[in-house]
Amino acid sequence: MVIHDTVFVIWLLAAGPLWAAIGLFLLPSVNQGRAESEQISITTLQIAGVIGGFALGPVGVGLFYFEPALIRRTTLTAGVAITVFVSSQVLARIVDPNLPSGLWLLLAGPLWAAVAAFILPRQYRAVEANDQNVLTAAALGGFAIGPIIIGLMWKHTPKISRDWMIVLGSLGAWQIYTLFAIHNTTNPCVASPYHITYLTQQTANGVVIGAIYSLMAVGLTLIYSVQGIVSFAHGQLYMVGGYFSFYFLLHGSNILSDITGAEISINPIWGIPVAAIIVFVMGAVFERIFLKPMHEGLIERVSEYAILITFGFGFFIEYTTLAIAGPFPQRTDRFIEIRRFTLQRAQITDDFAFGPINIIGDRAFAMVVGIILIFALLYFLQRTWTGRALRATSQDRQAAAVTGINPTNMNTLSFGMGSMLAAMSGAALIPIFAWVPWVGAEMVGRSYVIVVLGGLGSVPGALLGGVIVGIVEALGAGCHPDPSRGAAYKEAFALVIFALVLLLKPTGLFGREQT
Amino acid sequence: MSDINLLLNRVSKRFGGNQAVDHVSFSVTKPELIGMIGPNGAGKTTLTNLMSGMLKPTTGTIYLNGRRIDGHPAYDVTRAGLGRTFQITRALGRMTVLENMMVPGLAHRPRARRLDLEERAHEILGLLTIDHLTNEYSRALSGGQRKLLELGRLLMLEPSVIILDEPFAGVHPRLQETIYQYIHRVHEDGKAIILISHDMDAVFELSHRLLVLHHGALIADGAPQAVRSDPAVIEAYLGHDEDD
Amino acid sequence: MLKIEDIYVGYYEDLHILRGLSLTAQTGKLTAILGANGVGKSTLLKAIYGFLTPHSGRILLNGSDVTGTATHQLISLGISYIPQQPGIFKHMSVRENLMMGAWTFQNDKKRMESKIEENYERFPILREKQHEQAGNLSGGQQRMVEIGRTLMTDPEVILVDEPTAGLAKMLSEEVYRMLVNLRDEEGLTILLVDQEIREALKIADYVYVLELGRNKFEGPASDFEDLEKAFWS
Amino acid sequence: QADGHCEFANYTITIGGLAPLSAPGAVAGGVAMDWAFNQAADDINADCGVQIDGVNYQIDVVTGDSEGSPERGQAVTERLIQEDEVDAMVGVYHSAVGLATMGMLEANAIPTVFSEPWNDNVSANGIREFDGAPPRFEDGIDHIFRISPASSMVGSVIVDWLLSLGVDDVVLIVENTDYGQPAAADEAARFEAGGATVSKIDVELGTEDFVPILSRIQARAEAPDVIRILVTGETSFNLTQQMAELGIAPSDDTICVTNQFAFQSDQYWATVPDGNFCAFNRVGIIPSLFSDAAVELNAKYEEAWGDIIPSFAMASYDAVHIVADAMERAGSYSDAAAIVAAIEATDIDLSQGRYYFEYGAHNPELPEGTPAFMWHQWPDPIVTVMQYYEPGQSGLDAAVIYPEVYQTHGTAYIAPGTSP
Amino acid sequence: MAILNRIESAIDESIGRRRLGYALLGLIILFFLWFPNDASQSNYAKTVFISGFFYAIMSSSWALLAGIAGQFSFGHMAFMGIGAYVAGLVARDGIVFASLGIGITAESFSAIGTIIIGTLIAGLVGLVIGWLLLRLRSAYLALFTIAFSELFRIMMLTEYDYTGGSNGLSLRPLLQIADIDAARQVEYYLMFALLIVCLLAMYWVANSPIGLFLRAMREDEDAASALGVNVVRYKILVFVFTSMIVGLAGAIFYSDVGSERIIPEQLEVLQMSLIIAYAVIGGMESLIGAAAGAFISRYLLEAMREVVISLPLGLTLPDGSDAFVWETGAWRFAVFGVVMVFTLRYMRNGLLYPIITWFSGRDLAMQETVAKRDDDDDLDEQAGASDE
Ligand SMILES: Nc1ncnc2c1ncn2[C@@H]1O[C@H](COP(=O)(O)OP(=O)(O)OP(=O)(O)O)[C@@H](O)[C@H]1O
Ligand SMILES: Nc1ncnc2c1ncn2[C@@H]1O[C@H](COP(=O)(O)OP(=O)(O)OP(=O)(O)O)[C@@H](O)[C@H]1O
Ligand SMILES: [Mg+2]
Ligand SMILES: [Mg+2]
Repeated sequence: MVIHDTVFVIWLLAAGPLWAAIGLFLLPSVNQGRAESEQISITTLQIAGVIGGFALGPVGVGLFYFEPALIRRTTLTAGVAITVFVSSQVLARIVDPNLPSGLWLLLAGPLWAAVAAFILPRQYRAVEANDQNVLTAAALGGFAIGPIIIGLMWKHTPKISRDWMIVLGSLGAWQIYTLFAIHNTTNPCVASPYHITYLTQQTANGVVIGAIYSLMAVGLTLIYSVQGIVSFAHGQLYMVGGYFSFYFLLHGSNILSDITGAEISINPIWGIPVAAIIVFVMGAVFERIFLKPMHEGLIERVSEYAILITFGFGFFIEYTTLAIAGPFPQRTDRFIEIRRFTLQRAQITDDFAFGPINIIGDRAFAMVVGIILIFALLYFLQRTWTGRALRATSQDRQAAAVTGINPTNMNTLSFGMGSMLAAMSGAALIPIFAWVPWVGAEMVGRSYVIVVLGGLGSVPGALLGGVIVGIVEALGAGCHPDPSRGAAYKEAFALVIFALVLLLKPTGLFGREQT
Repeated sequence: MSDINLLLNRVSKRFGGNQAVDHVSFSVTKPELIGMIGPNGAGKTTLTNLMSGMLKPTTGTIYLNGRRIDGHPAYDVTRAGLGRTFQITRALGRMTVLENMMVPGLAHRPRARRLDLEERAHEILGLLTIDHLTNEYSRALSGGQRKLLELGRLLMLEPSVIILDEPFAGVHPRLQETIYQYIHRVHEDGKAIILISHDMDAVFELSHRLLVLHHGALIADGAPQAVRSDPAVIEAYLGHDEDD
Repeated sequence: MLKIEDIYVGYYEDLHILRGLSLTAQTGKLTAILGANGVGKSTLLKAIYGFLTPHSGRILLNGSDVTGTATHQLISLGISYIPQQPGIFKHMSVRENLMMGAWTFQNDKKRMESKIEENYERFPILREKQHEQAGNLSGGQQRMVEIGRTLMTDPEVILVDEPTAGLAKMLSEEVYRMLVNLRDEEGLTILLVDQEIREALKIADYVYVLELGRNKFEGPASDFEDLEKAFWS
Repeated sequence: QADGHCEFANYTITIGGLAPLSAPGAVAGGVAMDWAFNQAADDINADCGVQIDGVNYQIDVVTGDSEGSPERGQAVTERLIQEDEVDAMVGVYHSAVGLATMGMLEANAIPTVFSEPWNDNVSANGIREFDGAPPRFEDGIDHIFRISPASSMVGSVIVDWLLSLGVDDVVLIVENTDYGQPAAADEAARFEAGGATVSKIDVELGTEDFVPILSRIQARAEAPDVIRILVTGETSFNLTQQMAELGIAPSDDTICVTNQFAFQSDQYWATVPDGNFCAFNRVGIIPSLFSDAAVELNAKYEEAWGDIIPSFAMASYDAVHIVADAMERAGSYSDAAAIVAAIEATDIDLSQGRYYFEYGAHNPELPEGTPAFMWHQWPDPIVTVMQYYEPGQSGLDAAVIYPEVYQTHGTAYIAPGTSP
Repeated sequence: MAILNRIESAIDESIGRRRLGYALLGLIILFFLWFPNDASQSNYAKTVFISGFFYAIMSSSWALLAGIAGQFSFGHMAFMGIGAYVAGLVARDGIVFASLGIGITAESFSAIGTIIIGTLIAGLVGLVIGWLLLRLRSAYLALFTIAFSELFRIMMLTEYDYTGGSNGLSLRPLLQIADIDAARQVEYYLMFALLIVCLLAMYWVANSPIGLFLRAMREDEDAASALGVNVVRYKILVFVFTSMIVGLAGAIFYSDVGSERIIPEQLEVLQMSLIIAYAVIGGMESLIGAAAGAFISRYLLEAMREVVISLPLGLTLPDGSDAFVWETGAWRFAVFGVVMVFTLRYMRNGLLYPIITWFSGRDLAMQETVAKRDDDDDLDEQAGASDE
């Protein structure tokens, strides 16, 4: 097995034993309070620290640190995912391909999902049990195990926890995957000797791009959490962030070259803060003029007003940019000179091979930037006074004002920061994608999916949502049974998830229940 | 008038960890005037919401005139004959007072002639002394006038059971007088009224029967005088001094 | 001393809830404001606290005009407000809630710690629950958090709106005892709006009764012995 | 304006241009075409305009914005015909617009030279919307000419080239548009006829991240021999770049063929950095054969836009000239029949080469086996395959590798890491 | 100012504002009826008007859905697309139930038949979507409908074997008139009639009890429900109704009336945003306002492609021309965005609102009540006075 040295070193730095050790000590010591309220023991925290640090490095440690509630769910999900994967592999090898799909439709599948979703909530109400989440669980369960779920939930009417959902959801995924493995034997996700590395590769693709998606979505969620509105100008702010970075680098290096006489190019990393500052100001000014009246009670139907006015703002930005920058694609230099990190292909047995796995260098860099920024934001929100004030304002404006916080400023700050995050992800991506004035459209659609999936208003939710959407898109395009259509429907996969989440659980993964 | 038969059977509502209404059972079978009291947050409004279909009970059943109505949407309950007002008034702001009256009017009797309904609306507004505001946008009304408008809208519905949630809060004494008259009049029409109020005087003066809620549970149900001296009620709500 | 002079306040341009109301809260005294639902008691406190801007009239704190001062600045002038609708930060821990009370002196860690400690002494239950999400606390405990948070800044004047609404008898007695303590031991000026007339009268020094946006009666608490007459008629 | 050396008649000949100038159309393409129309008019006017019966007429091109939408295209065409009273039409970028406007152009008898739509049906006589439907133009297409290639013509060159290299495992990455799909269908058929296996992958225009689907290609047991990109604009740049970054193509195993946008070397190198030597097809005359006219035109374009002139700008420029020339020969700017006859008889050297139309009213019988689109079709749009071999190279210096007659470096393919 | 007031009161006294308004409306309609007969107008002007009418239908029906019923849908274009695509598919393939082996061939449908089927299917999908949307409000509803319409667009684009992909799909021509001038004339009147019919239908709905219920629902869904309004039914109903209107308009417009083919790009979010912007600028709570907003905006966007400012008094520029030409093509949408934002901020009811209210006389009533309030700013007196 050949492993690029760079990969190994990077893994050591980015994850591996070092971070496992950090996780082991960091996690239990700092987050006792939160953990206590979530009823997580110190040992669990230590184990989570080690595993999270080893596998995901700072991402794992950070996530668990800020959101201890994730620990159990993550372990559960990982456990179930592995079981699901292995068992469907086994099943696929022993089951006759002609048999199951009809059988499955009889025993499980969408039909039973509908039946269960229809019957079970009624039963819960009839026996006076708490019917929260029952609809979702019933639909998932019906899909996964058909009538069995009805029997189970009918008789015991258990309280539906998130764990239930995870198990049932994974079971549903298992169904699909197994059917897939049985029927679609040429699909690289289930068939080739490399399919495990293929899946790893696609998951890695998803995680890398997903972390960048998150950065943008986090901005959206931040605005929502403080102001209760969804910004429809987010895509355009993302786009314009890229352009600010581009022009800064262009003119900046020209000026520098003129002064010094030597050919100087500025690393695009510097475009990120520049774009951030400019767009922060843009967002803040816009908020002051157009959104402030909303909070002063001068405007009826606030959320509709907000949709429309941010929408008009975006419209303006996009066409102004088009008029100024023109329709020709642009891109900046790379962040780093490494094209890609590669794990070479290695044949182990006839049936099993490893690799190749590729991660594009610039993307990995942008991902790291994105993750650092998100955690910086989380740190800002959780641990600094201004951050606390932002959170406080989002929870109760009046109470915040009573403690001496100026909620008007907090609104401006939140919109500015949200816009800034969009711009930063734009500036982080312009070295990676060809940039045109309409580049925000695709991205913003995805951000909506992410924030709704993660729960509007939740920053960790947006982080996780981004990664999930990234993975879903990657696996969707990578595993779609018709290879010719997989990529064309890439965006559609996320949209389907989106529609389902909105219908079944509008509060998303971490959303606060609406009151 | 129509037979009245409202029956609540072990009705509960939880909000997350908060048991807002806790296994409440009672029934109303005749055109009585019932007062409902209890400290802030006792669950009075929540119970109203449960009865009127705005919320779905976590457990329990509610029957109205022989039909099961718990979990039914509010418009269904309203059609079954239960009308309510809101503690925090909910006038339909960018519609005129007349339009506000016509909404329940037309919803209740879609086949009626519009002119007849308008005539009736005028009549009711006159009764409530706000007929001079007929063509005013209701968002321009004062708090008390909004209360009156809500009461007026109820009359367009001709319900058999009426729940008034704090009709006196924020209302000027003169208007209170109007509401008193309204209550008497509606009662005389043979409707049951559940009156929720913090205004003890009004409650004791008006009601024939008293329900007391505390922490979501019904801790007393009986004649006002009996309830007044109930130690549990004194402890929870009226305070010791009451009988000192 | 907090003095209100002839103020007119409303939620809409053309409709005044308070119409020419005046009152004075003497330093170190507990002044109670009573009145039926909706006469504008909370509106008065909101006006003092800058959520509403008076159309006319003045609000004087120790002789200087604070009319129209932004809410978030009042706290540094020494006025605090405990609103009728409980206002805690539900998704923050109890400790963080208390910390937010120290917003105006956020850099003085020592003072903050000692103030938090004071609050834990005052409400021992809060120490036990300091890491709990405040939203998971019972209503009464939430009220404690709120009061505690308000006291973090050592205010001179506190405006309290129905502090015991929804509290169990025992707790509400506790709250009243605490208000008395604050007045007697810490010399705070308290403006209390309350519906629990009896309790309020027991602890108040001076009482105003309002009627639809105006003064109806006023006088020392002792004048209000005859409750029925003063209030329920 | 009187430039001094020419006397102009009062009447100005108006030619309508149709190009997408706002979203959702391909604005970048439209802008270049608009420039070319006006440049052509300026150049003609500088040369004393159109001479008919010894009188000089100034020429003016009015560009209508099709927005890439057939509905808008139709409306704008109507405006050009009705309000601007154009004497002829040129342009059109999107095939859907071309298809939608044909009826109106025919009905109003406007001599038209399309310079960029590729759909086979655009100039095909007797086209049907779908099998069994009556032909859209029962009387045939009389007024519409095309100097851009039909997709089938482009496909054949690429396919012939690749087949000549012995390719037998082809991946087509195709945009979901009126350009991509027909072109892919055509190329696929040709590849299969040549014995190669083809897998086709659709992508939506505007997609940025292709890594998942590229990983899918990479996961195949055998790397494909060639990846052919039938995607336009910035989307193709993203795709090309990501392919290179993942090391899929161009590589020792896999040839990469991207589309003609790569010829725009400034844009190409800006968005596909670090030396990606994909081959690309080029429609229109190759740089080494640039006539003086082409060199001059390219210089003007570079001055205006800082990049090499794209073929559709060249074609749009030539289209105006073809019309002007036909008017001169017809001796009329308004007699549509005469102008059409004159266009059919075109024989003129312009920036892209010698223009003529083989089949038309003068030669109406298309021999058996000749596709219907050859009607009023310039048969000779030069389609070549080119390849860069140095990073940052200008499109003008890129090697022409196919067809053999045009080869500049004596090789049909420059393997990665080598230089010709 | 004084003169204006005098004129105003003269009008109030003589014919009354409302009647004047109707008279004006009549004149406008007459103008539109006469317009195609103006020989100096080209067919293109008619084409611009035809598409203006189409967008007026789109915007005004969106105003009914969002402005009056409060359902903020971004899926309006998709429903239009459903109408057009279904009509086109039926015209091409007929209706086939492969599994049952039965079917109706395409030939047995006339153009009108395909349009009716398209309209019905649009309504049917509206029914399903309306039902799904029952639980969602404001931002969530907007996001869901965006997702729906994007999914629809991507499907139309990707399943090119069935839908023609980005080449689009042509529908069966509704009018087969060979003579172009005559055809344009007929198309013009057809589209105008459709606009009038749709507006009348919507106006009728908005002023019927249903309209009252829809507005009640917009103001406060729970309160409306408590007053006996079947919010479920009316919410679905408004979706079905507006979907059918736009489905019909789409099917007709693309049956070679306004355009010869429907393409997926027409369903992009951008196009939807334009519809919304038109309605906002015209006034989203008024059907006429939104329709006029759409018509005028489209006209101006068209006119704004190039702004020519002639210099006065025969002045010439250095280059010899006598006018500034500002190529606004690229800027016009940016300007449009600015107009939209400022309209929302400073004239929330749309730029046409003041005119509409003036004619409706509503501002008179409002002035009156404000005056009344000022007179007796004392609640007691108000209550007391009306006691008698
Ligand atoms: N939608 C809701 N979500 C969560 N909690 C709620 C909700 N509605 C009410 N509650 C809680 O339920 C409890 C009962 O509230 P309710 O409004 O019924 O009291 P009430 O008796 O009407 O009080 P008041 O006299 O102040 O009107 C309170 O603790 C309140 O906070
Ligand atoms: N946010 C608001 N907008 C409009 N009107 C309001 C608002 N808040 C209160 N009001 C109105 O102002 C009047 C006075 O209300 P306020 O809350 O001051 O009464 P209160 O004396 O505190 O009553 P309570 O004892 O019930 O708390 C009432 O008529 C009420 O309807
Ligand atoms: Mg209540
Ligand atoms: Mg109050």
